[in-house]
Amino acid sequence: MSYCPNTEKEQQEMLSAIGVSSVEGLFAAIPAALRAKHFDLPQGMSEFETFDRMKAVAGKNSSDTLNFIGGGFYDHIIPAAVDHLSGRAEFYTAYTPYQPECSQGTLQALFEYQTAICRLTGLDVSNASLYDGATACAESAMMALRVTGRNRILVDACVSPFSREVLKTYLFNLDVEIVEIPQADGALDRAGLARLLDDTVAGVLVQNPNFFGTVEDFTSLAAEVHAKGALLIASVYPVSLGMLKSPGEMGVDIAIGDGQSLGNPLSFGGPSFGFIAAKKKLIRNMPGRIVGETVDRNGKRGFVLTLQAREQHIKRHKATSNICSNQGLCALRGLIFLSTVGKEGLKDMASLNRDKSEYAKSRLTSIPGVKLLQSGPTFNEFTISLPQSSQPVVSALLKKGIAAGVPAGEYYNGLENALIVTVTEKRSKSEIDRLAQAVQEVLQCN
Amino acid sequence: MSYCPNTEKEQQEMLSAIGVSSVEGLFAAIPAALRAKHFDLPQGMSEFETFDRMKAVAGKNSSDTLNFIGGGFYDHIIPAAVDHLSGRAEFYTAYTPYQPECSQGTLQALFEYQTAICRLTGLDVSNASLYDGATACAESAMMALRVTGRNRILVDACVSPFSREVLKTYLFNLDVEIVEIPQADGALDRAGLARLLDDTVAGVLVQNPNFFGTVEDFTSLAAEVHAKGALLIASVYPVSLGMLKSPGEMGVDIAIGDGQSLGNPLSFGGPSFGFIAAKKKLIRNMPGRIVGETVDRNGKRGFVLTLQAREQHIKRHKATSNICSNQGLCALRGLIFLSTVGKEGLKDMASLNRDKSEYAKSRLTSIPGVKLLQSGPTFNEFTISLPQSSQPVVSALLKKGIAAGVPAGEYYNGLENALIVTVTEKRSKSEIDRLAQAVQEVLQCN
Amino acid sequence: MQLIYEKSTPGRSGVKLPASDVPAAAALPVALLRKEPAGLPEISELDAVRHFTNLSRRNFSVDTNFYPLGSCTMKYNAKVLENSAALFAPFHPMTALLPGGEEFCQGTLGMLHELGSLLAEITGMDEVTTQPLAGAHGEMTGVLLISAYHAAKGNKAKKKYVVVPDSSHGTNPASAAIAGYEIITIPTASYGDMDLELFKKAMTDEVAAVMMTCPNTLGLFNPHIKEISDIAHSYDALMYYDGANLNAIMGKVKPGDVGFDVIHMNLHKTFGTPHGGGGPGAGPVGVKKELIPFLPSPRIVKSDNGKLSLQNNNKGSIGRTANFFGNFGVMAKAYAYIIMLGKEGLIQVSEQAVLNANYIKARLKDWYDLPYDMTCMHECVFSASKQAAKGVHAIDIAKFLIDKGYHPPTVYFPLIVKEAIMIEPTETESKGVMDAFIEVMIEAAKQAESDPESFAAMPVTMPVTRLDETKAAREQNVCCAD
Amino acid sequence: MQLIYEKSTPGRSGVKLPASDVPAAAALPVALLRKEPAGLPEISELDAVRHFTNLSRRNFSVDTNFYPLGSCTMKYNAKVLENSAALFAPFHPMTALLPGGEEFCQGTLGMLHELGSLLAEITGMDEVTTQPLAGAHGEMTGVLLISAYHAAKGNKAKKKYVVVPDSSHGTNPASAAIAGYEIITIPTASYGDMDLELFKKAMTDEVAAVMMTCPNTLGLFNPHIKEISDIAHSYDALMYYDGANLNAIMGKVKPGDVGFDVIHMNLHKTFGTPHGGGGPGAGPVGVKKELIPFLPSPRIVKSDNGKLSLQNNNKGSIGRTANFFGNFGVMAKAYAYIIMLGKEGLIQVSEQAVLNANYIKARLKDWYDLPYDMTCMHECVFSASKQAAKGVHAIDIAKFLIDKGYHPPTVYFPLIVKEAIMIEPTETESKGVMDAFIEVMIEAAKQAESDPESFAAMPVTMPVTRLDETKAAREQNVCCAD
Ligand SMILES: Cc1ncc(COP(=O)(O)O)c(C=O)c1O
Ligand SMILES: Cc1ncc(COP(=O)(O)O)c(C=O)c1O
Repeated sequence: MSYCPNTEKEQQEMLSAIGVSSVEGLFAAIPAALRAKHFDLPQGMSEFETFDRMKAVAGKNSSDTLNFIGGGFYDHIIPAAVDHLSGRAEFYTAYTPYQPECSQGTLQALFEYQTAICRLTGLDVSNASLYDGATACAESAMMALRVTGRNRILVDACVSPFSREVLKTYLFNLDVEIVEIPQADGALDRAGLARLLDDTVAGVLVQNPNFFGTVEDFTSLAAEVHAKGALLIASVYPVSLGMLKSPGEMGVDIAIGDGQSLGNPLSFGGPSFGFIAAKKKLIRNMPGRIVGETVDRNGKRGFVLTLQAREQHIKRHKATSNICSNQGLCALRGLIFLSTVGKEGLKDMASLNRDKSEYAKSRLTSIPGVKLLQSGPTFNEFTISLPQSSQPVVSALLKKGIAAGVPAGEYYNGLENALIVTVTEKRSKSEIDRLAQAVQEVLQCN
Repeated sequence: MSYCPNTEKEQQEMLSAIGVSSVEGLFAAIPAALRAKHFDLPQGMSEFETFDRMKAVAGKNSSDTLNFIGGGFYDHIIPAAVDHLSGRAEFYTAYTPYQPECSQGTLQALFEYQTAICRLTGLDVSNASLYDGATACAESAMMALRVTGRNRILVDACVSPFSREVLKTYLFNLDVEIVEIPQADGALDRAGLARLLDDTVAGVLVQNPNFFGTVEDFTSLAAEVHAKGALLIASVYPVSLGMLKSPGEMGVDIAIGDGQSLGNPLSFGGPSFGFIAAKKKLIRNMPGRIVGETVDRNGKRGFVLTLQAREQHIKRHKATSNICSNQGLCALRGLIFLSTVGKEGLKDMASLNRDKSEYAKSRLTSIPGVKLLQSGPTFNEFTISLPQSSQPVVSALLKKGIAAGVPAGEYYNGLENALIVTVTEKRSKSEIDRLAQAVQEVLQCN
Repeated sequence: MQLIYEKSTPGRSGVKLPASDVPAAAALPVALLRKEPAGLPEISELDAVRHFTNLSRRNFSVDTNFYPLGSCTMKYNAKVLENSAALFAPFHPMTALLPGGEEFCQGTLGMLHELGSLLAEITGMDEVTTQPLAGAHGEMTGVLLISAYHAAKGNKAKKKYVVVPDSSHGTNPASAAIAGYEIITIPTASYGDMDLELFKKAMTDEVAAVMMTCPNTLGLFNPHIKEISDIAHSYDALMYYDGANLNAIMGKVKPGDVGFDVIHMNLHKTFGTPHGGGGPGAGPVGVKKELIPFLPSPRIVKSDNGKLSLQNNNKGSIGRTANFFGNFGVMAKAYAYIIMLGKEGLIQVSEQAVLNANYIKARLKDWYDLPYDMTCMHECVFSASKQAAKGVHAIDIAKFLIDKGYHPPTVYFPLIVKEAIMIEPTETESKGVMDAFIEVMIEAAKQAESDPESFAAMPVTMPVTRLDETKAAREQNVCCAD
Repeated sequence: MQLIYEKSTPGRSGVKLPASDVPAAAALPVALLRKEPAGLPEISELDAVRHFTNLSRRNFSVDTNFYPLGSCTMKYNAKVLENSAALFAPFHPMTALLPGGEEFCQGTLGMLHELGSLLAEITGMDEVTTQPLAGAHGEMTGVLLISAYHAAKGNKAKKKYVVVPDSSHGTNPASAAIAGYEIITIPTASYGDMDLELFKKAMTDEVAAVMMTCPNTLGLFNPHIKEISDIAHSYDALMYYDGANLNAIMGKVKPGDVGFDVIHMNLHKTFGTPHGGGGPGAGPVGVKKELIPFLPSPRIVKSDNGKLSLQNNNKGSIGRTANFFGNFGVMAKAYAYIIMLGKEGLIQVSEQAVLNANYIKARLKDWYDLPYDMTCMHECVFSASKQAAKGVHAIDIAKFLIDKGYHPPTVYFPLIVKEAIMIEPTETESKGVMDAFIEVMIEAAKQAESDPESFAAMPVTMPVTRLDETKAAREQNVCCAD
């Protein structure tokens, strides 16, 4: 099935209007020598067979694993309305709203999305989405470089290792030095950072809650960073902002993060969306599309893509970013999620996450030999230290159908026994009990 | 969760506008003695818990049974577009289109549906749907009674036993005699019918293909029926009309049937829709809603509910039927199914059904002791005679995960060994082979 | 917009079918074949998608507009209900009817059985059949049950009449007629309920049943309801409850407690399932003990060990009323709705539905005539008689509302109120939405005073203006010529 | 329409959360808590549903309108693709990264691996990474790969430039800049392709890569493409192929066969996945053998026994370019698309896309200026210069089209064509749809002659008229005040 509708007769009519005798004639510009010599693809099939095949593919993944893993993607509830509304064809089969009059739906939704991100983060301006949380780290660092004209970035090692890797990839060829501050018991080593912070630093990148789940207050850090003329960038987990001090309240300059937890399914890692919000004065250095409010000829409110002079289609290599397609539909899902869960709802959801996580923490740390890694408080993710290497424990538990957590040793030398456990509102008490029981059993057997 | 949005404060404001002090005050008209003494329902829950519960309910049905059963409901493909389009909120959250200007979507779709039914059946007029195929039998019989002013209905026993039961239920209190013509080798006993056909008969009800799967030509029957001043009513299986002679071509007066096979899921028996089409002159006796074409004040084409004087909301007990809510959304699914599968597609689909069924027929009848019941041709359903009672065979096969067919003995005395087997386009050759293999094995064991 | 048939091009095709993996069968005899393929659309999948997507955009609906259509309970249809029903798509109903087949359908049979129990508790009935496919279908089923009851007592010949108030919905008498009864209609008294004295006079031993809805279609709860049912019962007439207005009274009063013997419920009204542009709905019927033997077959029964099975051989049963087990998908939604809202949630539904209706009534009664001015339940019925005096009729106000983006209330029903405007906001609408609607209703009333002529041209914002219904009825153009 | 925040009422709430089944935790220190809950909407679920449903109705889209937006390949997005992607919703990507976790993800890892192989065959490449999240992300990844290649040869310092034609998409130079290169831009010659002589002059040992798309953004296939790549290779510059226009050439010619070393594909263009109002897309990158060592990690590898695993420790890898494995859901759709259409289907896609574009070109060239009048591939670029002379600019014609129900073509791109109107019908549109569009385009041309002033007011059929972009940029009102 090619979904090509024209009949043989219509094709003939079109060819004669064009004045060529065959479709092949339209490809005459391609020299014969360059033509494809083989095109070894399978035979096509009907949509019904296709869907059966896709079910078979999905069926090869195990689908009943009990999840206590996070690491940037979180298994949260998604209100049914999110699928139904983002599934409106007018949203998902439209392109970027370059023609504003016939795209007010997308434009207003993105303006509302930007507002939600500003309000969540406590900052002034937001763009209309980036690719994901990791690339948002890179974009925010590039923003700091542009704004300050400096070329060093300090990064807390407690920032997600994936984000740090992506940051390095992006900045590899730019004349920039990335300095990592080793973690200290699952938290930022403030003294270590203070030693490195000077007026060559463009930006300092931290994460809250960090990869170990530790929650910190970066208010004083912001003052220190600003004192050196640098920007403070915080990567945040949006669901936690139902409870935690916002980047804006801490004095952070740029907040970024991954929006998957806001109404986007795990979907083996994507699509989700990255968000970025900043203080107003940084707006001209923001990457990506921004929607702005304006009026039409009758003075009626309307929305347009604005400040496009920052973007690649105008500025080409001088643009603030190369991003063109973003993750608009996922951002819309985020907005719908935040709208249906609502103001009090997000607060309650954050509490529920923390309550469940604290319960799991108390259950797990009462297993002999299991200790908490961090001394600071946590949100819905925390790190325990096992009496042995966590890797074989995790793989033994996986075979029992439990993804018990992320072994920190895969990403941090010296933390081979550490296990990062995530507990969202979707996990019931009895599932947490099952986890604790299973961890205890596996530890006893080993 | 009650989905009741008003806040405490708003409720107070509303109460004071009304002039009562509490919501309870609004129920003062209900005498205290009559108040509910208990209301023992479970505690409510969130939508997430609700959905989990529903999954658990569905999980208690076995979902991997290989289906060779029909009996009125058929396991056909449903193009993905059917769900997406009938899932447009403007279709499914609207009411009956009583206000035509803001309901042209539903009205035009129903007009197109009526057209599709007329074209499929070869008749002139269709309504906008009935409840299901069985109740459509009853409605068509009542129509024949009204039109002829007579009070006998002859029914071929090869008509679905469910339809015949519903017919009896509907007509039980109406001064009507229903006479069944016993089946003859899975087909209409024409001589038997001829003996009963006289000018007291209002209508003759037949089915094509019938419950045994036999395909017949009722053209000469129509002439005989008309000669006695009676109406011929045929219940038809719409997918078969991709291939089979239409009721209109046979001279049938009223065609009815169940539309489930047109894009509606099996869904444990419903919702589907009943359709009814008739010759033009019968239109004022049609039951249910009918959409008609007209023009607006500017001469622009538009659609309205028409001939409403037939209906209960105007005619009350003199109406042609009591039906009010029908199965509009299922009819819309039927239209979308027919539009996406299309003219040639339905023809091809019918061929595919017959090809698969003939293959199964040849496989099954080559098992020693297994014979074909009917001598006439069949479409996608046929009846075999086993060397033993079919009931234990069916239940043994069910345990092996195969619903091998419907034991005719449950509905027809003397056919205890007969098994009605259905094969749609969804069954693959290897699945059919598996059926034949399994039948052979079970027969050998018994 | 063009008809889908007008978009056809010969030879164009949509969805592709799977290729055949079996030999082609020998052709059928020509006499059995159709001459020409049916004239179905010949369009691409994209054509179909665009056509139906654009058609949908020509509807008002609950998801796009406030839709206070009286008697229809156009409440919000929660999206999780749609997802829930979809879980059951693959289950073939015949499986349950195969020998040994119930074993494979314990989930679906169990859900139907539990839904029946929940509905019985809500309505005060002893058993519920889920087979009827809509409200009217439930009515017919219910009256047939009543008839079977009388027949079993040897009273079939004697019991000839069904009594209905004149405010009743048209389906009530229509359903009773199919069930073989003649109709006695009782007028409504000035106090908004069936005239009690006339009712008493009409009652005789020949009355088989009294069909009522309570609150009635004026939105009023009849305080004499127990007296009425006692009177009916004294003549061995059974009380039938039209459950279309159940949304008003959940947890407050149960039809079974006030003397009703049979009830149908409109799951598509009270229990949050969508109306689908006219259907499908579901109309389960609840009965008191005495009527259980007559329930449609098959009945779903639960044994002591919790196993569900089908009982086909009910001796006294009125028989089957529909193909299988009713509109299962609709019932799955209603079941999910009930367990989601739960006890407190359902009580709140009725309370808020009544509060909302009374609020609109209070705010509009200075502007529109209120023929029965008492506390209403879930809906209130105004009359546009004041406006009609100026030449602006209920239908004109309806068209005014359309231009303002509101689906009109029900107009001209109940038939007993001239120029009726029947408003049912439902509990899922917020005060803000209602306030905006009230403002527009007031604007309509003012404009009816100041500029009554302006209404004739309305609506102007829709794809069509007012349509010529006479032409439609005369020409009977109900199918597009091939 | 009101903003969703303007519909808020303090205390109103939407979706209910599950009740807690664990003890409440001790509160966090105040210093860690936010002072006020974030100012999110306080609305009911119905409010949200109505708001977003009505918002959606303010968009044009492929499912509602012909959308011939050049360079964007707005083809029909088959509904089965949506259903297919939904199957993968529950799978956590971290599972695959746990010790022993790959075993539990053989379906998803296998699909990504197979998709890579299919894309490699389509483009003539040796291996594909599915990590990049959109076209531009693929470009950056691709140029970083090229840079790693040069670095591995010890040429990092020497290789300073990336060459792009002036017709290239803005992302090309922008991506190359992130990858650390300076840009050399080559003008387009009168024959519609990059000026060959100027290109030759620009080439030196310092050029790291030449980035091209072929057909280019004028819709023209460059017949000298092999010569260009030979020249580039002679300077050890690698050839980068911007796959945005791949829809024109599937099965006809493979970028890998004509000398390209690296390619990104826009799955959201060529492979039928929806654009989502701006995203998400997916931008897998294919490379020739020499570049495999530098591919992003983790790489998905298939062992001889068919087991899939992740390879994290690629020595030369440029590293991770995104969080996990790319936009998996988008790739699931593209994979389903490819296996559904198959070999013949994909060839037909390109043939029909090219046929459709040439048909529109032929029919409109008497009405609009065609700066490069040769056989085009999947899109054609007109200029509204004739009309502009009358004061009717490309943007005015765009607004005319909006009023007629058509999404306008791309205007003012490529930048090298004045008053550009870039039309890409795609293969999923039928002749009937295009004929109607052509008529409207002709009507616009005529009206530009007869009544040029009339365009200024357009569009008039939309919720808003033309918007004040200057005000938006000046006021920077990008967030609704709390
Ligand atoms: C009061 C009343 N009774 C009965 C009915 C009939 O219900 P249904 O449409 O489900 O057959 C209705 C429906 O409008 C009604 O409002
Ligand atoms: C020619 C060309 N190259 C590259 C891109 C960038 O692709 P994306 O938007 O997926 O980043 C586009 C998208 O519009 C394009 O048209």
